[in-house]
Formats: sequence, structure tokens, C-alpha cells
Amino acid sequence: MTAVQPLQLLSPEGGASVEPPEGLDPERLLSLYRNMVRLRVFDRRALNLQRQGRINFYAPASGQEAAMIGSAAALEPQDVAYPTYRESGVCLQRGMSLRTMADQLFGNARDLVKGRQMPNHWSSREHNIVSISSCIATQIPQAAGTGMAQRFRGENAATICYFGDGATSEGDFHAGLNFAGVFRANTVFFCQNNQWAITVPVTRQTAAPSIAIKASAYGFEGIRIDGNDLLVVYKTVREALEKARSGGGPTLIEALTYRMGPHSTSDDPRRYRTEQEVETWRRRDPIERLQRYLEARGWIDAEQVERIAAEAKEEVDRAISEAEAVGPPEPETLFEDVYARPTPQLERERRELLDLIRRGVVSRVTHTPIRGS
Amino acid sequence: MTAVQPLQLLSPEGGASVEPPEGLDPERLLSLYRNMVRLRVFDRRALNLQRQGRINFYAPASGQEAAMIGSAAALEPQDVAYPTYRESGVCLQRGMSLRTMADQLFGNARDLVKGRQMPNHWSSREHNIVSISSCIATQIPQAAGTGMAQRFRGENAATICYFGDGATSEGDFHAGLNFAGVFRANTVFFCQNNQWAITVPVTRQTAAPSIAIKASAYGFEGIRIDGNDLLVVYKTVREALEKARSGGGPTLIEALTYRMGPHSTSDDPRRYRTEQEVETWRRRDPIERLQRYLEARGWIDAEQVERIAAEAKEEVDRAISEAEAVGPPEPETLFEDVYARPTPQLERERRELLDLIRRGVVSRVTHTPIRGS
Amino acid sequence: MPVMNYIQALNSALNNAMEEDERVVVFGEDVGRMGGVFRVTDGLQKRFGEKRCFDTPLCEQGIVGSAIGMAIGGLRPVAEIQFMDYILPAYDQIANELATLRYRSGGQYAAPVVVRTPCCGGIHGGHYHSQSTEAIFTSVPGIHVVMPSDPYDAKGLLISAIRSEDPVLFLEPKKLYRSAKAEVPESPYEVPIGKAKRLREGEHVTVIAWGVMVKVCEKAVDAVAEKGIRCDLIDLRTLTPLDEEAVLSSVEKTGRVVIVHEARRNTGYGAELAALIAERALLSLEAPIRRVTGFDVHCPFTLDPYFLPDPPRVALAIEETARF
Amino acid sequence: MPVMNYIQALNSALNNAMEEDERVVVFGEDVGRMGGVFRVTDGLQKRFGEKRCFDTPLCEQGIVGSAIGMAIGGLRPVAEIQFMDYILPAYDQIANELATLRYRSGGQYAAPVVVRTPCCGGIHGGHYHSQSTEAIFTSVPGIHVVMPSDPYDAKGLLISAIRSEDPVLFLEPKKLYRSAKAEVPESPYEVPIGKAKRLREGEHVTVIAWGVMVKVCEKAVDAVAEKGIRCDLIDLRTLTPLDEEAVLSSVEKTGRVVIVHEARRNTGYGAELAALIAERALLSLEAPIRRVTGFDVHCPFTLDPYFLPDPPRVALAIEETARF
Ligand SMILES: Cc1ncc(C[n+]2csc(CCOP(=O)(O)OP(=O)(O)O)c2C)c(N)n1
Ligand SMILES: Cc1ncc(C[n+]2csc(CCOP(=O)(O)OP(=O)(O)O)c2C)c(N)n1
Ligand SMILES: [Mg+2]
Ligand SMILES: [Mg+2]
Repeated sequence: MTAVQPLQLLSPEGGASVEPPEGLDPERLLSLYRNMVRLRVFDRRALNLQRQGRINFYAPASGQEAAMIGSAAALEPQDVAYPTYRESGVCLQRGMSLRTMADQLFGNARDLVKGRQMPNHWSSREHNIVSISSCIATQIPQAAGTGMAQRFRGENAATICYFGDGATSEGDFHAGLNFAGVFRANTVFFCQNNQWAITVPVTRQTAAPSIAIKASAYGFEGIRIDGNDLLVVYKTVREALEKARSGGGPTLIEALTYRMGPHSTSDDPRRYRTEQEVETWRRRDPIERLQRYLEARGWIDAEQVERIAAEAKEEVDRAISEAEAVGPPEPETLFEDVYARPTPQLERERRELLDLIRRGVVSRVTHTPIRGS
Repeated sequence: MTAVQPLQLLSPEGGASVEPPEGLDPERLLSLYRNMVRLRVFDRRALNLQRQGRINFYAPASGQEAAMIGSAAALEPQDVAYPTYRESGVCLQRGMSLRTMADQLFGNARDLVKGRQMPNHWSSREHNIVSISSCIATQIPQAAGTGMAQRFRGENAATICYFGDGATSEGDFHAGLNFAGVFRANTVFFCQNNQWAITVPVTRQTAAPSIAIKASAYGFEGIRIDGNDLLVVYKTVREALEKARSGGGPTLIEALTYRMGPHSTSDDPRRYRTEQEVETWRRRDPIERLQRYLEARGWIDAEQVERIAAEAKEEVDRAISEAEAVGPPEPETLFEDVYARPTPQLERERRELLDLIRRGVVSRVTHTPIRGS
Repeated sequence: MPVMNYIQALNSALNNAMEEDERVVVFGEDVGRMGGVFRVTDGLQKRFGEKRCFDTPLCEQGIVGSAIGMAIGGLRPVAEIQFMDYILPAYDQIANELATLRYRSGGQYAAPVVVRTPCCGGIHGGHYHSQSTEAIFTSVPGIHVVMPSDPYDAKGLLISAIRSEDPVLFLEPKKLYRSAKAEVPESPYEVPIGKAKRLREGEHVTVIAWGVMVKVCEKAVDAVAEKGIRCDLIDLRTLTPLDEEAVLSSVEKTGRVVIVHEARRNTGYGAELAALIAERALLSLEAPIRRVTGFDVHCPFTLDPYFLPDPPRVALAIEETARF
Repeated sequence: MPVMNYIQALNSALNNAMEEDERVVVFGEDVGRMGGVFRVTDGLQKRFGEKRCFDTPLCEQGIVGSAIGMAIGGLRPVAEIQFMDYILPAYDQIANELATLRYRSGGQYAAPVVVRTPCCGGIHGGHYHSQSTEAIFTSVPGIHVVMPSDPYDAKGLLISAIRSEDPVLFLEPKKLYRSAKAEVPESPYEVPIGKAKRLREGEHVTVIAWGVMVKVCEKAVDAVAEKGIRCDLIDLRTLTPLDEEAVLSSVEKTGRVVIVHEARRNTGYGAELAALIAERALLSLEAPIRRVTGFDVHCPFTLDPYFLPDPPRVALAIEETARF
């Protein structure tokens, strides 16, 4: 059992002669490039916000832009996505506005999840982005279930389930892939093997030579791809989704990529990995790779590159300052959405809290959470 | 991915020319044959006991004698076994007396597990037979842990973990095999694929073409064998144990066999499987197969066969009547072994119960559990 | 009206629900082809097909996890866990995922899943076929917990549960499956979630129970009645949300309380009831709040009859409380 | 004696335990190479090697399951679950397996495993980094549950836990990790499991708490003291087995009780305490038993400060109880 070489269309060195896969014309490629850039800017700004003490947590996507944007670009609007906390790029590519994304980081009154969850837990029913749980791998059997529902109901829709290399060790991974195999769910399992689960390298996560090989335990195909190659990501995911929608059953895709930044703002990766390793992956940067390709094909020029970067900065800055200006949700929202309708107990607790606030016993929350709070 | 043919030494038709594997001389083979016969007699008697209302539950082993006896015979005394409720044969082969086994069925005062568990939950520290939980698959990560301890401590010992085809679907299966792979535990995973998990056929349990293939997800070897062939079971398990003891890491063995009887006395298999299927497997009976082989080699004759059967009946009958004569455990045992020493709360509860019994409020348990009780 | 046992009543409810709403799907281990090891789902696969009633692989975290996903995908899943003892591998999916989905998504998503499971003991099943761990679920907001004690309530509550917009943990005392019988309409009807029922009326002692213990308490209450002690017997039926009004108004009347449950005493749901009463009706109390419960051990096999409260033990506690 | 924070005290205990008993092994997610995300296991792998302190795959059911097996194999496992919120996938292995092993094997086998985990909230962590689900463990016999509130107790109780013949769930309020400091001996010592500690003495109200809430109650108790209300403040330290004597004797003296915990009210461990008191010390009570707890919602992110009891809320409850 030796590790298979990942599929690749665009090598780090260039690959100007490669034709883009079906579905990616120059215009579309340019828009994906733009989103990758916006994503990286958003990521940097969010990390800075945390360092400046303006938000209390962030988990960055840098290095994984091609995997996120490429896979999300392959989705049709009716497809359901189950992201993890790292999939800012999936939210962006599915059409969530930067403003809505920033609202979530602040947990403000306009946040779609009502300030109920930590930063990075975006969700938008409108965009078919299911609520994220911080628990690793719990979404995997859920995504199998949604794919089962799509199959049972004969829908022309599929489900994509995101997770990391670490998640493959959880019992829920096994449960989800096994159910999907048995019921031929319309689910595509998209693993971003970014080499690390916080401080644990993937080689300590499993003795298997790849993540993709694990599909053989469930009776369907596993494909290993270069996750920093937008073209191969898009093509592979698109084909797997089409197969799923047409009743061909699930696919496991292992996208080899790298978490360039820390696991989260609570982490310092210099404690457990070498600068050399990081450098190796820096040379495989997904954005630069795509940019080189677009340049080589003559689909982008230096001026455009600069404009895209400048626009991205401006958009992200505006989104953040707008989000930061919004205050926290109202206290009574604490008791909403526990059930469809509040129970008598919750009604009483709501009255109790409002009364305590009115009497000045409990002080009103006036800020969104900041670092160290 | 097509199903691999299982390894086999002794075909159902005979195989007189086959030499027994290392470790199995004629005398040893005869003793294994004897245990297989005793096991089948015990099994039939236990089923009858339940039908007669003298015990309240039983899960039979019939059809799986070669898998149980062959695998257990390959163990050294220092090896640790984690059986399931079906592994009567493993207990027998490791040296548990029929009497001790019968005590457990009655849950009587002499039962090694003190009447705390349902029938079929044998355990004996003396024989390195770990306590059985009714929960499917929970023993799998535990057996990985014991194999890890053996490896960390540099012991010349291995652990064998028994489970069924149904158990492979649980999250604990995944957890256990993955840990074993990563830590190269001294653990041999022995799956008796008896085709059914109560009423669910293995084809609905997983879409994979075999159970053995699942080992590839964990970076170690998976072997599919004919579980009704005592010789191949013994040989494969022995080699896997030796490999484990010498630091070679875990192995997954899938023994193809068949549960000839009901899942348990609560089950009626005619509701969900065909007589034809049962008949096919009847022709692969593990005891008859071994007997034919021993006869063909001239290692057993008709008279011996008869004597072994007669002795088995007598031994089993004696064990059962002795066990049945023993009453239930004393009431105060209810409060023992919750902790190493009882807490003040348990002391108080013990006094309370004894007081209630003394006052005649609660009536004394005078019988071991019988059917329908 | 036909007389049905508990199993038949549940089966009737499932038939009704699957008829009236084609989004309803029923699944679990041995649920499809065989109709469940207790035959609660008997005939459903035959009648509604394999896409509406099916067997799953042996994996509780997969059953509940996929049920959540099916609900998100627009179905109305009714999942069976074969025994409540085996629900624990799914505890994370229930407590961290199912019960939180509406809240953590800011009300955007919900998973109206029903998780049915046979619970409780008294059948010489040992620890692994006897548990009633309802208290580890009542501590979780976002999911309703019900445990009907008779076929009529069982059917009505199951219909309510399947129609509910919220997840429901539906607990079925297996000891009642064949022994409890009642007149049950063939057509669908609801028994509301969150409402207790008073089975006996009396001014001396309030007796609170649910599940099999309701039957035990009926016997105990009738026995003490012969000695002139008259009890309010309250069958909670729903544990979350609790019918506080039913509990408190009775205690205010009687001033004496006996709470009876199968689960062990330590942090059982009886503790919550006692705490509620000690907080909201303390001044009415004329005697200590008694709990009659399983002992704080793992339910044994042979000595099972000692473990569970029986009518004499409950009757004694009622008498002592009445005489206090 | 050196001053240590809570993390340093735990680290010191682990160093002592690994020195004195080579069977002790320490493992979990990010525990080895990195020394834990909170650095509790810092330096252990370097000092004791990879066989004694190591990283596991990301799988809680595997961590606890393999810990049981390691204990059966003769080791003394100290397993870390990265956050208590993530212990739920291991709940089955803990409640059905670890806690039952001695009982179900008739005393033949035992698994002296320590499961350590950072718990509780107050750090704006949202539902998934804030839970204190101790009550789902106190309902399980066969495992001890402890939650020390200061570094001295933390070290002494961890040593006791590792030396114990029984499994122990060791809960570490992460909010105290760096904020709580105390003089802690470098050498090993035991603080006994099952003994509460009285932190303030007074005759008016008994205040019972554990974990971070002990600190909150200290402030509240000191605040009401200025108004002339004197309290017994009891830090339970161990929840199973409960130090009933400490609770009941104080309540018999004061007749008034305020129980404070972070977990939600419904079926929290406070319910068990209230029930115990209402059963065994009812006649001493002069006021309703008050519980000050988290609200019955999932711990939110932004509004986290509303969720948890704070000193003013506790002080108000004490005053109202004293004045009742
Ligand atoms: C059930 C559970 N256990 C532990 C954690 C703590 N934790 C958060 S992220 C993480 C590592 C995840 O690694 P991976 O799946 O590779 O995703 P990545 O962060 O690399 O994107 C861990 C252990 C958690 N969130 N949930
Ligand atoms: C966790 C859990 N879920 C469900 C059950 C109920 N149950 C008992 S045996 C069984 C089937 C087991 O099948 P398999 O693993 O193939 O073993 P076999 O009985 O065939 O030997 C089931 C579902 C259980 N005991 N534990
Ligand atoms: Mg990763
Ligand atoms: Mg089987």
C-alpha cells in the first residue's frame, strides 16, 4: 500500500498549455481568482482584528483557497454544503456577502446566527450553507443523511461535506461514509488534508498511506487530488457532484493542501513544525499558481491583478467597519430558538433576566466579544 | 473492487492430502475436535434450557465452532481475549469449565460475574477472558488499548478482539482499528462474518466487497479466510498473533462463517432468511468437515466419534444440573464492586435493602432468572 | 374502538403518520425487513416501500447523525434505537447537534427528528437492557422528552412528536409493550406534549411517576387507599417541558410528595422534581420529599427484582410520608 | 512553597505521578509533542518519552476506549479530552464501559483510568467551549467525579485520582487555569476524593458551589457579609461520592440554602443537592432552596455574560434567601 500521486492539472511551475476544464471559461476563472484574493485579504484582516483585540478568535483559510473556492464553485445553488469552521471560502464563493461574514465574526445583532456561535461558524439557509458545529466530524453522518434524502426524494441535487484530515479519525467519519455507501447517498465527501490537526501531523492520525484509500472500506471511489490546483479541484468535485446527482452514489475526495497559518489565533505553529516545511508549501501557493496560469494564458494582466487586490482590500475594510459598528443582540434573544416556541420555563427565565437587568443586578451586554473577554 | 476468495486449507469436500499447519499434531486436532463437539452439545442444551423455561436467554454458537475453537487454540495463555456474547467456544477452548460456563447462564451465586450480567457474558480473569459488554463493538478500541499496553511494556503477548460483521459499522470499530494501526498495537482483530446481524444481512451493513478490505483504511493487513475451516483459522490467527507479539503490528482477519441458529432465543430466523441459504451452509458444517478430515487421515474412528459425543453429553448434563442447583447471589452483593470500596451512599442503600427484606416489604430473590421472568 | 397493546398503538401511529405525510421515514436496526425486534414497525416496509422504512447499518451515531441530515434535507425522520442502553454512542449527535441546531443556526435550520427507543427494565435484562437514562436528556434544552405509560397516550404523543417542529426523544417502556392495553382509535389524534395526567385523586400525598412506575404506583396507591391514605397520582408523560403546574398545584394541596422512578437516585429526574418543589412550594411541605428509585448500582441480572421499586416499597414510602 | 497557577499545579502532579509509577501514561489530542492546547502536559513527552506521553488520533471514543484497554493491560492511563464539550462521543465508553467494568465482571476486572478535561465557560466560547455537563456523569455509578477550584486541591486531587483503584472524571475549569494561584508543594500529596471544603463560615445561609462558581460565590458571600449576612460557603470539590455530611450539617445549622452552578438548571447537579436536602434536612429549612444556575438555553457566544451566574446575581439570591 503506497501513497498514490495526487491528480493534478496545473503544476506549481505553470502549465500554460493546460486547457481549463468544462465549466471554467476565462471570465469564470477570473471571478474565482478574485474570490481567492478577497478570501486571503479577509483572512489577513480577521487575524489582525483578533491581534488588535477587536474580535476574540479566528481560524484562517490561507493556503487552502483553491480547495475551498474550487470546490464551492462546482456546486449548483440547490446543492447543500456542510462546511467546517475553516470554510470561509465556501461561504464567500456561495455568495455570502463579506459584510454578513464579518457580522458573524463580531457576533453582532445582525449576525445570521444571532451571535450564538464563535467566529467562523457561518451559516446561511439562503445559500444552502448548513450550520457549523465546532465538534469535529459530526457533520459527516448528517451530510450523508441529506444526501440520502436527496436520493430518496429523487432530487436533482447533491450534498458536499467538508472536513479535515483530523476528522477522518472520528467515529462519525466512519458512520457517515458507511451510511452513504450503503444508501448510495448523493453526497460528496471533500477532505482537505492540510497535513495538520492542530499540532498532530496526518502521519500520526492514521497509518493508511492516504485518506482517499479509506473509501475502499465503504465501497465507493476515493480520489486524491492536488488541492492547491484550482482546476483539478473544480473538475473533480464537479464530476463527483454530477455523479451523485444522477444516482451514481458518493465519492471521497482527498485534496492535498496546507494550512499556511496557525490552526487558529490560539495557536503558534512554530512550536511544532519547521519553517522549511512551510516554505515548501509556500512555493505551491494556490493563488500565485492560478495567477501565473491566467497571466500565461493572457487572461489577466498586472493592472488587473493590482485592481483586484485593491478592490478586495476596500471591500473587506468596508464590510468589517460596518459590522463592527453594530452592537450585540438584545438580551431576550437569549431565549429564542431553543424550541420553535418557548416553553413556559423559558418564558419565566426570560422575564427573570430582563428583570435582573432592569434592576441593575445584571449589567447589560454592550459589546461584541473582544480578545480575552 | 471485487470480493476476494477466502483462504482455505480444508475444502468442504475433504482435503485428505492437506498437511495440518504447524502446532496442530493429531492429538491436538483431536482435542480441538472434542471441544467443537462439546460446544455444539452445550449450545443445544442451552437452547433447550431456555425453551424449557429454565434460563431466560441464550445466543448460540452453532456453525461457528471452527472459527471460535480454531482462533482460541492459537492463543498463548498470556494473550488477552476480548470475546462477544457469542464466543462460548473461546471460553471453552481457553479452559473455562463447562460448569463455570453453566453457572453464568443461570447467573447463580457461583457465577464468576456474580449474576450481574445476562447469559452469554462470561468472563474469567484467570483465563484472560475480559468482561463482555452487550454493547456491540465497544470492546474494539479497548482491545486496541490492551495491545498498545503490551507493545509499550514490551510484553511477549498479544490481544485478540472478537466481533461480528454488524460490529464493523460502529464508530468504535473505526476508533479501535485506527488506534491499533497508528500505535502498531499487538492486537489481532478477528471478525466472524456470519452473514447476519440479527435480521440485517452483511450486504446491507456495508457496500464494501469484504470486511477484510477495511484494513486498508488503517494501514495494515486484512485477510479473508474460510471460517469453517479449522486449519486455516488456526494457522492464520497463529501467524497474526506471532506477528503482533514480535512488534509487527495488528492484523484484521475476516472469517467467513454462518450463524446456523437464531440470533438468540428471542429471534426466529425463518422470518428473514431462506431455508436454501441455511442448507448451503449446512453442507459446509465445520465439525463434519474436520471429522471427515480426521477420518480420512486415520486419526479418528467411528467408535471414538461416538465416545466423544457421548462424553460431551454427559459432561454438559452434569455441568448444567450442578449449576442449576445453586441459588442466586445474596442481596448484599448488589452493592459490591461498584467501586473498590463502597461509598457511604452505597452503605446506606445496602442497609436500606436488607432492612426492607428483613421487614418483609421486599421479598427475597430465591430463583435464578427463568424465561419470561 | 379497538383495544390495542402498546406496540399496536405505536404501529398504528406510525401508519397514520406515514399516510398523512409522505416526508415521514422510519428506520433503524432491524426496523425494515423484520419490523423491529419488538415489531413496532411491523408491516411498514411492505406497505410504504424501502425508501420510507428501512434497515440501517449497526451504528447509533450514524442513525441519529443521518436523521439530522435527512431532516435538513426535508424529510421527517423517525429513527429507532434498538434499546435505550445503546443510545449512548449517539449521545453526542443528540445533545451537541440535534438539540442545538435551531439555536446555533439562529433559527435558520431545525431538525424535527423523532428518536424512539425502548427503555427501562424489569425484564431481567441486566445493565445493558434495563436502563432509563432520561435524566441525561432532560438536562439538554432543545429536545422534548416524553415517556407515555399507556397505549392511548403512546399513540397520541407519537403523532404529536412526529408533527412537532422540534426534536423529540420518545421513550417506550418495553415492559409495557405487550402488557399495557387500552382502547385506541384507529385514526390519528394528538396527545399534547408537555401535559401531565392525573390518574388518581386524593388530598394526602402527591405521587409522581412516569413509564412503568406509573403502573407500580397505581398498585401502591390503591393499596394505601385501603388504609385511608388518598393520593394524587400524577403521570408526567412528558419530562421536557415539564408540566410544572400539575406538580406544584397538587403539592400545594397535599403538602406531601413521593417521587418514583426506575433510574438510579443520584441525579435522576426525580432530583429535578424535588428541587423544583423545594424551591417553589416549600412552604406547603409537611413532610420530607421522598424519592423511591433504583439503587445506585448498575442494574443487575439475577437480582433485578431488588433493583426496581415495586408496589410494596412505594406503598411503604407513601405511608411513611403520610404519617410523617 | 512555590506559587503555582492551576495549570502548573496539574503539571506538577503529572510529573510526580509519572515519576513514582512507571505504569502511568498520559495521552490525548495534542498532548504529547505540544504539551496540550492549554499546556497542562508540557514537557512530559520530553522527560518521559513517547511511550509515556503521546498524541492520539482525533477520536474521543478511541481515547477512552483505548484507555480502558490500557488499564486492563496493566497501565495507569491518564487521558485528556481537549474540551469537556467533546467528551460526548466518549460518553458510551465512559458510562456503559468504564464505569461498569468492575461491577459487570464480578470484581475480576477494573479500569483505574483518569479522564481529565477542561470544562465550564465564562470565556466567550459559545456552546462548544463552555459546557459543564457534570450531571450526566454523576448519574452514573462506578466513576468518581471531581472538580477542584484551586491549584492546591487540583494537584492533590489529581494525585489521588491517579492512585485510585477506581475511574475518575477529573474536571478542570479552564477559566481558572491561569487566573487561580496558590502555594503548592513540589512533592506529591493527596487531597482525598469525597471531601468538601468550607471556605467561609457563617450561620445565616449555606452556599454550595464547585469549580469557577466557588470564586463567584466568594465574592458574593463577601459582599453580603458587609450587609451582615454570614454564610457557610462549601466548595464540594468532589461530586461523586458527595460529602453529604458537609452539606447536611451546614444546612441543619443555617436552615437556608443557595446552590450555585454553571450548568443549566434543568437536571443539573444542583437538583440532586436540593433533593437530598429536601429529603434529609427538610425540617431544618426556613426558606425555599434557591438554585442560581445557567439559563436553560445553549451557552451563547456574544451574550455569554448573561448566561452564567455572576456575583451580583448570587448575592441577590443569598440576600433574598436570608431575608425570606
Ligand atoms: C470532537 C472534537 N474533538 C476535539 C476538538 C478540538 N479541535 C478543534 S480543531 C481540531 C483539529 C482538526 O483538524 P482537522 O480535522 O485536520 O481540520 P483543520 O483544523 O486542519 O482544518 C481539534 C482537535 C473538536 N473541535 N471537536
Ligand atoms: C450498540 C448496540 N447496538 C445494538 C445492539 C443490539 N444488537 C445485539 S446483537 C446485534 C447484532 C450484532 O451482529 P454482529 O456484530 O454481526 O454479531 P453476531 O450477532 O452476528 O454474532 C444487535 C444489533 C447492541 N447490543 N449494541
Ligand atoms: Mg487538518
Ligand atoms: Mg453477524
